[in-house]
Amino acid sequence: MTRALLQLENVTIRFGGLTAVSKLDFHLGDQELVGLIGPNGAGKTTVFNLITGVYQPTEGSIQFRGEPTGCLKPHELARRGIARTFQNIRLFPSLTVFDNVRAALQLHREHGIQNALWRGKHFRESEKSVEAQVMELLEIFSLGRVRDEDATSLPYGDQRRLEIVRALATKPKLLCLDEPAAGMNPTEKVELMRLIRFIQEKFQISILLVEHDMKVVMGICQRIGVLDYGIKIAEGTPEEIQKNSKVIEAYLGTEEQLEAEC
Amino acid sequence: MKKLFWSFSLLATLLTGCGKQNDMIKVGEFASLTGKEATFGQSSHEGTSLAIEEINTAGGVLGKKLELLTEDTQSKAGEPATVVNKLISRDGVVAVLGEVASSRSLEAAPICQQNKIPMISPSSTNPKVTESGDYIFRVCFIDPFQGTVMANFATKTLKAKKIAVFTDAKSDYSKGLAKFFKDQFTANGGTITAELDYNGGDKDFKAQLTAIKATSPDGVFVPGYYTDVAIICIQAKQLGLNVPFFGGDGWESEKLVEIGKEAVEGTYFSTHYHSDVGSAKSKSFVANYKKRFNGKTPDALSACAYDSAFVLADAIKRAGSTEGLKVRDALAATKGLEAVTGTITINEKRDPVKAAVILKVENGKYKYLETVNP
Amino acid sequence: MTMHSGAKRSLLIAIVVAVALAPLLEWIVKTHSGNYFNGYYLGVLIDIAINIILAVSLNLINGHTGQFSLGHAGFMAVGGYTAAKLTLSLQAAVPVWAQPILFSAALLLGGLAAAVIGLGVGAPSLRLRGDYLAIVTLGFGEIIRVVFQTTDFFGAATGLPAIANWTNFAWAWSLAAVTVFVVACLVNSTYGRGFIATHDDEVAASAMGVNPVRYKVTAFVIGAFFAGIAGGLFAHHKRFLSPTSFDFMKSIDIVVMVILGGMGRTPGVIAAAIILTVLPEALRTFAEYRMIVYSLLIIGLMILRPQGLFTIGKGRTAKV
Amino acid sequence: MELFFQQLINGLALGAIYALIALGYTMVYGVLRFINFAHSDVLMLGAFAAYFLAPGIAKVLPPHSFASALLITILAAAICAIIGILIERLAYRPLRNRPKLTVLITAIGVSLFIEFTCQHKAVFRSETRRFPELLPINDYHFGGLVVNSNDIVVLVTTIILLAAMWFIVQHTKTGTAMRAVAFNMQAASLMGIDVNRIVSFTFGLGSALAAIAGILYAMKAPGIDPLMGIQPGLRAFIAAVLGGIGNLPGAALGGIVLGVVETFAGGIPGLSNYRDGIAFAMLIGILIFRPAGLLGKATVEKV
Repeated sequence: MTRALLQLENVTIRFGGLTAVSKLDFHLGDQELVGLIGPNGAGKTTVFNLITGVYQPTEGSIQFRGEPTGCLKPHELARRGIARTFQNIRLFPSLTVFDNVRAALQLHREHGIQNALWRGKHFRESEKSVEAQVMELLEIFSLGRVRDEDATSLPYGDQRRLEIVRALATKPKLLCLDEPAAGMNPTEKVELMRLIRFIQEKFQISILLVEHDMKVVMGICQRIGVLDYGIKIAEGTPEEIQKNSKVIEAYLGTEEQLEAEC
Repeated sequence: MKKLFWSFSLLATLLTGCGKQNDMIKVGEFASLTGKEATFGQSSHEGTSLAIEEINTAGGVLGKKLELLTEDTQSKAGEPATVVNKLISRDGVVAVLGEVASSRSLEAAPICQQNKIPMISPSSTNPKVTESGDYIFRVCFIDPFQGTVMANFATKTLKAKKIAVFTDAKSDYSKGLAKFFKDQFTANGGTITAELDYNGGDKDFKAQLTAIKATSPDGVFVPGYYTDVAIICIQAKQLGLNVPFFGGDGWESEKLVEIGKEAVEGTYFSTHYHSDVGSAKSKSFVANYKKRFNGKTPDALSACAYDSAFVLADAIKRAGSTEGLKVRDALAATKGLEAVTGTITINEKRDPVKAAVILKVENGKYKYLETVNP
Repeated sequence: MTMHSGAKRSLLIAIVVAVALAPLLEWIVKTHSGNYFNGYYLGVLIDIAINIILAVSLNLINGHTGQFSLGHAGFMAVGGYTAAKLTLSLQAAVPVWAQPILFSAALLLGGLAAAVIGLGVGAPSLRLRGDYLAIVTLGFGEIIRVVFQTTDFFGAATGLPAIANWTNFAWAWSLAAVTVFVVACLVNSTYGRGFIATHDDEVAASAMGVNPVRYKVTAFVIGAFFAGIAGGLFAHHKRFLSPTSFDFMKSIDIVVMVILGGMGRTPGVIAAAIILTVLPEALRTFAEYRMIVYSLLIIGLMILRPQGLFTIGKGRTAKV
Repeated sequence: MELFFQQLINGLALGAIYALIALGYTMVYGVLRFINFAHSDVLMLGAFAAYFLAPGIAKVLPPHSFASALLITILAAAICAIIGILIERLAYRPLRNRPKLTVLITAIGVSLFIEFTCQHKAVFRSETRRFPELLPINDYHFGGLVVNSNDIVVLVTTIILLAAMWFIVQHTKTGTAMRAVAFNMQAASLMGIDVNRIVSFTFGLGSALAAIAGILYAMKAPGIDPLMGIQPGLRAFIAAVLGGIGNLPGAALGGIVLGVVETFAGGIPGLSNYRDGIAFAMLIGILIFRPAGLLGKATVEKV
């Protein structure tokens, strides 16, 4: 196996007596689009929070671009190229669409307080380039016309997209999407799948998709991992997963989604 | 900057319209009428108002009546500077009376000095107050005098060798008095067994009193205000600390015996006067005060405040003018003036030279013990 | 975006106006005193400027960055005492022409001392949130006050008298303009969006590469710095410092200004600072009812206009 | 050694009062998640209510008797409960769903309003008044140690009330509803709980506790004035946070710890003048190591 972009080895996390994720091995290559699925409470979001540094694993190690993430904080990981969205959208409510994206761009600005105060030529140029970059991103996702709206006043679908734009503004190597299809209707979901594929091609990045909706995951992911009760029960291509008896078992009992949708 | 002009015009519209002249002599007073020390400020204010009323009934000064303009300092630092500035520059007072707390008098003093408006503090005992400038006077005795008086009293009358000192850390008055007491008492050959602090307004003093008791002193000197002292004496008795407690003029108020009851029996304090031995002036003051304020007995603060207004009126009469410099000179020349709190002669430091009396609490009354001349 | 150079220009204009207006106002006070403008009004104008500095700097901590500090008066005390102690000990040794230099050095040193304390107070903010942070900052403020109250070097309970009256209209308003400029410019930059991102959602901000720790501490340090400057101005305006100037109620007064002005809305906060300075003065005639009216006003405003009195512009996102 | 035990007794007696006041803070916080700054003023009102009731009750029941003290306390507690409910109804309820900060500032406004109104000459005036002796006061000597009857009354009352509160919250229907409201107000109201009634009840209960604490405090130091609540109120608030705000045993523990530490510090020359700062220094120290207080549970924000 070549050195992966993201490598989880034997990762376990416990909250008090509860083992949320147990001995998880998982990896992600360059420019790969990988899905992580599982029934409710399977530990998907916990894995996400482990990768993005919100939680530290109790045991095991996580490596990103060959470096252990150790006890790096989320913002340090963001600086190294991991960006994410949230299951329950977390935009900055008191900022406009434009400023939401701008806030995410600050990590690649080297001018700090002095420049913001001195407001010299360098500052103006840099702010101009920030504005250009923000607008470019917003235009790509056709959010340019609402740049001065309050972020949380946008329709739901636009908020989802904006959150992705904000994550992309940090110029990530790895984009983690936490249930982006949640609350979307079938048309919107199709639109979303197109968008995710587009992002991966356009920005040449890896995407880790945690999703509940089988159709979305099966439709776009190159590889899928399945979690149940914090344990990886299967991993493989969409076709392999569909046939896996353990997966079917895990999902039956809870819902008929697998058969109904595929 | 727009804000500035806006505020400017707002201020102008809100606060102007008080430049009209009349045939009253305006006297400014600043006192803590609200806030933590409201009770002291109000006593003081009552004394001042009574004096002004009496002076006006007697025909006023220079053929004019006095108009008392009172401003509230809310017991807060930062306020005296503002209100005294207002009294002087907006209301155009000829003199300023105030305040009880030395720290607030110290804040107002430089403003009066700068504007050449005489200021008389009724009861700020910190020596620094009148050092602020030659326009700043007072009518009460100062901490070094009172501290010395009580130290000598402890040595001679109480025959005490070991004294514990219990001070209000928040009050400069208390700290100042404690310092001069300690200096004199140790000079007299006595020992200070313990020095503990409380914060004015505290209600639990048992921690400190227990520590004091452990040093078995012959007496405890508490240079604080009656509101705290009464509770201190109650809790001391509960702890079985049965040695004499004594303090300064901050004790004098009918509230001391009202709250402290039997616990303050047998305590001593120094103050400005006692109506039994005082002049006719003191006796009539007590009578008039009771009449004016529903039978309330005046405390030391009321008496000093009364005198501050009285001394001012006397100076304006002698100066024959309300001009700052002339009033100042007249004040500085005050000599042998019969006032409520004794015969007042202003010395070169602009402090009064007058006697202190020592009282003992007996059967819920203040009994005169002795007079100490400076 | 395009008005950045404008910000610097407005600052310069503000300072020039303040400096030019000062002698004019003082001249009016000297020659026309008592008529339409007098020393008292001039004093209140300076009070306003000092309160603007306090409110705008607290707004950076409480409004923009979403921390909850109840100890601003403590920073003010540190700045005030440091500056006053410096000028008191050196003013005799300095010739008249050098006084402004000594004064600016004292103010700066006061600000820096407060900033250092701000760093110390900001540190717990990394671990504590909301009410807990509020009570800890309140505690720091009170501890600072108690330390000054018991330290003889700083005059203990008596306070520091006879401070030079060097704070005039020009100093106060220029520094108020500088404070507004610094806070506004800081927040209205790509860098500064991080303060608001931290305020809105710390977790999301962190995931976007914003270091909340750094922003919070920066807000505390800068906020404390300006509170320290305000303390220095206050000391040389009132000419007297006592520990009671900086009690818990002073901090509350500043917090009320910020909330009344609308958290994170600089223009609103400035307006609130002006109103809350002028209003108590206007109410002086009703001395005994003054604080009752003031407290009813706070309750009424919170119920009727909780977003703040003023919604001029869009506050947090307003451009300079 | 004698000094040590005497200070321990002093500290426990003081701490018990802090604990009692802290219980009220913590109950309101537990349910509504905001600090009721006016709590300390309700305490003062409780003491004044008893002050004005005492002469009247003396006509009915013999003064200094347990029955009269109990009656006065119950009546004062009832008056304060009504005042507490009114405060909540008029000032806090309109702000129920607003940011906590807004409510906090309102609470400060209410506190200032009560303080300054009561200081007004038409109300209580600012002077200190003598609080009547509700119970006979005795000192009990054990060797060199002195225990005051008031201190015993305070300790016993605090223990009884703590147990009563614990029982109400844990074992009654209303208590269950209180916990439900505390956990999730919206969900509770969907479950058919009358949230307004529960909040009123909590405020009433908290204010009654404050009134009782006020009376006990006034018995200990029989000088009452309109600002008497500020200092014990602030200390009790610290005690509540110290123990983990929202946690009943935590408030009691916090109060006792604070009272004892403060008393020991107060008895040391040179340290006694820092007494105001010590409570805070201890609070900061503990919060830095245990951000949720001594008995509070740390909550992890869900991402």
